[in-house]
Amino acid sequence: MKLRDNDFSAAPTVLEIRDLVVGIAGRAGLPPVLKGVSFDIRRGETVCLVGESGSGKSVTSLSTMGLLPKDALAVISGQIRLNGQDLLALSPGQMKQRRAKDLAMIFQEPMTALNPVMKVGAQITEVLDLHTSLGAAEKRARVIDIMKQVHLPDVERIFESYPHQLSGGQRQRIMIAMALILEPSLLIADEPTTALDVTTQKQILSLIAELQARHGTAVLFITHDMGVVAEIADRVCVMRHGEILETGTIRQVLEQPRHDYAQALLSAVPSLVPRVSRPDAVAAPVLVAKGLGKTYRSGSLLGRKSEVRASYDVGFDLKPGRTLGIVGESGSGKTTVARSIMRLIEPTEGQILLDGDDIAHLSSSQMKPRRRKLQVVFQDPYRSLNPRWTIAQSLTEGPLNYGVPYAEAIAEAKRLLGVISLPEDALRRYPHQFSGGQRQRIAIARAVMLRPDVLVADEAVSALDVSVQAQVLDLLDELQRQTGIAIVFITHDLRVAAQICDDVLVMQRGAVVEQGPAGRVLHDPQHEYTRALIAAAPGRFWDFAARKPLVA
Amino acid sequence: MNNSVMLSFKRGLVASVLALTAGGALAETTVTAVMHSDLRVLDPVITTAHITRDHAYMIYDVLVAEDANGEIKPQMADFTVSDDLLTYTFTLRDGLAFHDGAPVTAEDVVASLTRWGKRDTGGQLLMDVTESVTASDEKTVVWTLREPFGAFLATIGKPSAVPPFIMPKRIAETPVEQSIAEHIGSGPFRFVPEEFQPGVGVTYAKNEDYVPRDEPASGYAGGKVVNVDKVRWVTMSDSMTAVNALQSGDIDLIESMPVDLIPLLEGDDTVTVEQRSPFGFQTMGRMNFKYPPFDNPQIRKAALMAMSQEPVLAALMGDPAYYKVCGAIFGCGTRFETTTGTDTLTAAGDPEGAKALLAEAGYDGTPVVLMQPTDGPTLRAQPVVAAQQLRAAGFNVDMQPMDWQTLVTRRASQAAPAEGGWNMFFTNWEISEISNPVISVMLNGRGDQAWFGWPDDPEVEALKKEFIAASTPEDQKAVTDKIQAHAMETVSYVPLGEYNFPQARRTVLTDMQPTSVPVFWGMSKTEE
Amino acid sequence: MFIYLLKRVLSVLPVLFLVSVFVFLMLRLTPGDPAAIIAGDNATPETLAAIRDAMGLNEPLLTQYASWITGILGGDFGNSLISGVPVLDLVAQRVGPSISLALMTIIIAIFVAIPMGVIAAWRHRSWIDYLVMSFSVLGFSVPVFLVGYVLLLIFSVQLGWLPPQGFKPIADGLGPFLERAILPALTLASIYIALIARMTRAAMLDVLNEDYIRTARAKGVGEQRLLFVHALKNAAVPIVTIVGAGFALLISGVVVTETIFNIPGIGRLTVDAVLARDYPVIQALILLTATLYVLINLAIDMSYSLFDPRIRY
Amino acid sequence: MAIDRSAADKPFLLRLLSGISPRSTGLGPFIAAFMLLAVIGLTVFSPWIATHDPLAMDPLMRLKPPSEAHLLGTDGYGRDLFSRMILGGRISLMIGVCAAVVALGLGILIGLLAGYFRAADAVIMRAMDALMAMPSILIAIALVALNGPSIGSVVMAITIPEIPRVVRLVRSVVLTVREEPYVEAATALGSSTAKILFRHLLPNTMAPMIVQGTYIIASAILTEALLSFLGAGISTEIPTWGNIMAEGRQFFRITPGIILWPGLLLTICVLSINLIGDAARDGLDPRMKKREA
Repeated sequence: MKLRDNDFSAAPTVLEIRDLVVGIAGRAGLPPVLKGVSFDIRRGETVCLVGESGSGKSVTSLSTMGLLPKDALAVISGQIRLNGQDLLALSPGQMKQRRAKDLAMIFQEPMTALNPVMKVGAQITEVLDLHTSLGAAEKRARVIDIMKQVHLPDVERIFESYPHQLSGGQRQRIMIAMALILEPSLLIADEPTTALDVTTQKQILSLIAELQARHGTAVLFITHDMGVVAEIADRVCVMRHGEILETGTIRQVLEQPRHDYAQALLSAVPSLVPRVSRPDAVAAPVLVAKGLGKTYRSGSLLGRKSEVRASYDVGFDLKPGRTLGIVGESGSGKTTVARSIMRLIEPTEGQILLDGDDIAHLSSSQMKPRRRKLQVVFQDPYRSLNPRWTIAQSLTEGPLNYGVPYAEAIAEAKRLLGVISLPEDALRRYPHQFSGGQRQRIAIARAVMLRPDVLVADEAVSALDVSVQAQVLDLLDELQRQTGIAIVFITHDLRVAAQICDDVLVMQRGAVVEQGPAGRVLHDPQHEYTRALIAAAPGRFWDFAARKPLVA
Repeated sequence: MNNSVMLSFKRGLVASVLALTAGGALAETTVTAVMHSDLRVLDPVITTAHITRDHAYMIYDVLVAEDANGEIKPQMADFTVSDDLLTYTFTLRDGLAFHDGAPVTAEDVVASLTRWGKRDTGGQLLMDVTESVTASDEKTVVWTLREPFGAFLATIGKPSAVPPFIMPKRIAETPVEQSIAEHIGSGPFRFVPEEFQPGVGVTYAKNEDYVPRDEPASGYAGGKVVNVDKVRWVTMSDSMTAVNALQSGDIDLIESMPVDLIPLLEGDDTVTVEQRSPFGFQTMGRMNFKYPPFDNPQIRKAALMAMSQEPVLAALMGDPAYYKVCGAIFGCGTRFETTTGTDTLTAAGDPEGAKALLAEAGYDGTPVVLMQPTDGPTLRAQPVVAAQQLRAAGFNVDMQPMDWQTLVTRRASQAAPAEGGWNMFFTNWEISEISNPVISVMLNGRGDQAWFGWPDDPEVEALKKEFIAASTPEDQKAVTDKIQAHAMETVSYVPLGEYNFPQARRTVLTDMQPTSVPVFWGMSKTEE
Repeated sequence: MFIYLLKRVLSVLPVLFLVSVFVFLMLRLTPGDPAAIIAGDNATPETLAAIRDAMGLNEPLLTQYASWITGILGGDFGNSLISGVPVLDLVAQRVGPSISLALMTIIIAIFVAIPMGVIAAWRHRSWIDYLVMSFSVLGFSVPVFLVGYVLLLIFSVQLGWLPPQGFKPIADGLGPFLERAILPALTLASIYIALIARMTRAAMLDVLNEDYIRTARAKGVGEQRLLFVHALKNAAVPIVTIVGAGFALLISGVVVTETIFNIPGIGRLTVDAVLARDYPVIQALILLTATLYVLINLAIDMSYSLFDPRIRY
Repeated sequence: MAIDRSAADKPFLLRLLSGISPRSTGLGPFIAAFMLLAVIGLTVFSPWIATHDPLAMDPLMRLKPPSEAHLLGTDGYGRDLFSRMILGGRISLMIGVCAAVVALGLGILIGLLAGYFRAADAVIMRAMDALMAMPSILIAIALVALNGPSIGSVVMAITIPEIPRVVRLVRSVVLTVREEPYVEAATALGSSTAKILFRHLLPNTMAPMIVQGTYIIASAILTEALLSFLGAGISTEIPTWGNIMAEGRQFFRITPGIILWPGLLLTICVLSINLIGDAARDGLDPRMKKREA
């Protein structure tokens, strides 16, 4: 695979956005959300809008569709021309006629973007109802046809299905079918694969490319993921704070980014190449799992018993100063393993040896003295700190529980604030006064306040923008070097795993399919699933930080 | 659900549908009335409730009855008295039959009288001196006394609370503690069981087989001629609703018209507001003789002095046209009327005198537990006003609100006021229920066997014997004067004056009997 | 599905058992003596005791409860202590008016409230939204009886358009029925409309923020179809739920409305029974309304799958 | 993509202040607060504002129309309606606040237990279901009949049916919040159950409880009126809006003021409490859009 390299200069311009300014509705005094955005898309071309959260990329797409939330945002000035006609000049009724016919959109969450109470066939057919005067049989034929085009299996059955009966990938295919059935000249795809697992993501991306090639659709693709950009973009617009900072062909942007921000963004993308492996520690393992499993059982006297094996037969050793990555897609059981180790749930089988003692079935009072050795950092920085507590309260909660005098605890808290690069006066503030990355650093500080032996990081950087992600990973690395803490790092992101883990354990449907040193597993995967996972990682052929193709 | 219950459930459902559909459609005359209260208890012997008595007047007949002049006249039976006043012989007239078709026999009469004699206060007194009541043949009842009973006819012919109604023997043999289960009489109306809905209404149909006496109706006596096909009593919990319904023609009669609402009917010439009978009700307060402070006669006297009738009556009725300041314990306008000892009551009261008397009696501030019913419209106001008057005289009043049913229960408690007992409550009597010392239950002085309040008053018992023995009206009046003086001195109770609810009727309803018990014979309803 | 249904029905039983215990205990601890009510004003203490004995009120509580519950399981709710009429007959006489009133209320409420709520949500923060919300909050804030009296005063007394009281069954014809049922139903509906409109609006606001609404707009779906086809069905579950939860509200409204408009229904029967300490009647009524409430809510739970294919049993 | 959730994350007092601004809620809540303050002022200071002793009766002056001597006329006992109405408001408001405090206190305690301890949950919730299933107005009348129509028993009668709603609400908050990562983190940090219950979970119930509290006050005032209307209210010696109106019932067509004036004041009061509750709810907790019946 390599970067796209097509010349569209001869193709007609489909979308032409000029000096688009969008402001907060009714609040003229505030700075606009989009500050004069301009770009073009030509027939058959894919333009990626890339940027971190809050950069204005979704506002751009919604403005184009005429779907800005009415009472919140409004176009202040500029032009959006589709095939030469200014969409902003159209009446709502005329705009309604255009949608689906001339321009269509697919969204991030295939789970929520389809009406849950309508059959999917009917939802696609509705587009034809609204914009054509075909007969019922004809309509059905067209719908079946487009459903086949998006490679849905068993089309007749899916036609009669409700969205919840389909997988995430199938739903996104339905969305695409719905968007493309009338062959619009422009398709807007707003983070269409972000909520999907990598393997599904790869299929959807190639589907979009395939259909685009077949119909010559112009695609406006919105994403935060540089890997995806590398896969599909013809041209890239890098956005930040409502402005396009840099625009150019994919090769220009990836190889010679001009703007500082674009350079920083690219440098922050973790490489898929595993870092140089560290020498194995000689110490005894601090945490050992043997045959660990968790089965959820439900059902009562009358009901059918149902069993879900969330995880089974998981085993590993973790030595001080080492990082173990547990990698898998959603539903693979990796979080169940993390929660079992933490004893937030009780495993149904196997052992967890902490310093040699089995903690798998200890009561909560027996667990208490051992808890200080095991700490956790969660995924969502917005929910992992009690919003009603000051940072000082959150940081000292653990030490105070173990009888550390307050003065000592607060002194340690101050020291750690230094380590996570926050000012001392942060102690008196509340979580909402910090950004997501800062909060995640505070959560890490809270976890290490107790000087634990093991830190479990459950998708700890997944919710963060890529630049922030790098900072947090650096922090973990630094702490590990200072304190020799052992880390269990749960992630779905192979790039992150490659950068932080010494050992990797790949899970699929509750079971470990492959485990071993990170370098070996990522470089030379043995199991078919691991190989598929790596193959699906977007942009795997490109080394973003080095700005050159990866030589495998 | 088992079958029989299901069946009865279905029957009920059908009946209710029938009941609700009947009424408007058929071309028969139906008088619809809102009575003073809802009919729930159907046994006229087990209860003294006026509405049950009114119900009994519809479906039962009586042996003898009072006419418009207060004389006792034959009704079901003619009677003779022996010269020694010890033997009364009743002969049933012809044509009497129960609603189930059976003729009325002397046996039925004896059983009915016996059951009544076990419950009614006057009946109990009478039975105390009765040798025997027997049926000598199909139509003749002989009642033999051990000693003369001056008020014999007045007692068995009394119009209220409770006259001896005649029912079939098999029903009258129900133990007096149990309610009767069948409602069959020989009166001018039939009870329609399918249309009896407690809380909603009750229907009476004309008894086509009733043979009225020949003489014209007078009081409760005379020919009970029925000119309407049906009488339906409906319940309306809210007097304003009743007034609205009267004006819209949904109902024909409001038995007790709230005086405050009379202005609403002014100018409406389809409706007449009038007093049906010259006699109304006496409202009164009763103290508990067993417990301080009212075990002390001086303090009872002080309470009497503290009170004044007019504010009570005004709060109760509003319009002076419908109440009367009256100190007579036997009622104003009755034979035994006298107002001895009630000067302060009928004037503005004497709070200063009451204070002085309280000081003299050494009142120590013991709280007076005053029970206040919150639901009965004719009973709500008295305690509220009385409490204010007692407080003004220096009493420490603890007014405790409760619904009437709780009050009725609690007043039967002989416990101390602090332990669920009481010191004072208020109630109302129809004048005919207090118009002589034999029937007035407040004048029972038999201690714990007496009426609530339990005065131990041998003197009043002696005076009552004297009254029973008195043979001439003049002698009787002399005794009742003494009783009034005695009752006010010991404060047997505090008469708070008389009131008389008017009735409101649509003018299509004519020829109603001017009796204090509302009776439905004689009246006609003109077609509209 | 069948097993699930069975399970749900069985799960209702402990609740009903607890209801029966609560009701029984609450009433038996009440001071107030039905015997005194039957005996009337000048009953002697002996008479009272005799009557009480005859009615079984002197038995131990557990015995009384056991005999009551055994009776109920056999379908016998006992007789009214006051009038002697079997409780089921009393109830049967009275359910008709209450049920027709309640149904009419619900129908009025649904037809008025749902469009109100939908439009308010659609025109969120516009004058029409504020109007609907003001009405809805007002509906919660005015005592029901005040609404009843004001309607009565205007339409019956002042204008004389409608009769002021009473009830006629539908069997008498739709005209007579409506003539008497419309004011009480409107009175009752005032609070119900407020409740449903409020819930409809809230549910619709939630739904209108959903991605699939944006999808539908992106397809070019018109507003009317968007609201009533795409959004309303998705908002149905909370709306239907509130209709069921509102049943409790309806009961208290029925009690008051029946009093004002003199409708011979269950509500008045209950108040009368409570004030008269007619134990078997009160017990039966509370138990029956509680059962009805539980069953209605069960039915509503089961109906979710009609509105939302994701819910399957 | 990270979403800005700061609004839902601030401590609730801050949210209360930032959530209820004229800009975000319109003027409604401010007018409501002003009206409520006026009603509270009128009732709290009623002993100084009243023109007459609210209990002093003059049966000869009953049912008089408004005049200089009697601002709003007199009631069926000749008592001054205005004075009774404002004093009655004081009692009604007090009943409302008491009912809310008791219902919240008990409800929060039971709800915390039910939400946190799975063993207690089933039993408690079945009992609450049973209470919910019983028509509240009937329980209330029966309870007032049980204990006599004192203020205490009316408060109890109003409170008991409210408790299950509070319990359910608290329980649902607890069930949600106990899954929050910061609560799990607290477990990991070795915090005791009591600490988690009272320091982490309890504060989360405060925002919905303040909102629920306002609704309980409002509904308690209405229920008190309803109980009086049905003949199971507080004695006339202690005026409340409810019993003033109940006494005015039979005079409605003669002197409608006896019902309308207290009714109006009650409606204004309940309306403003509800509006403030709604505004607080929108400001505090955007998730809590549903109002349980």
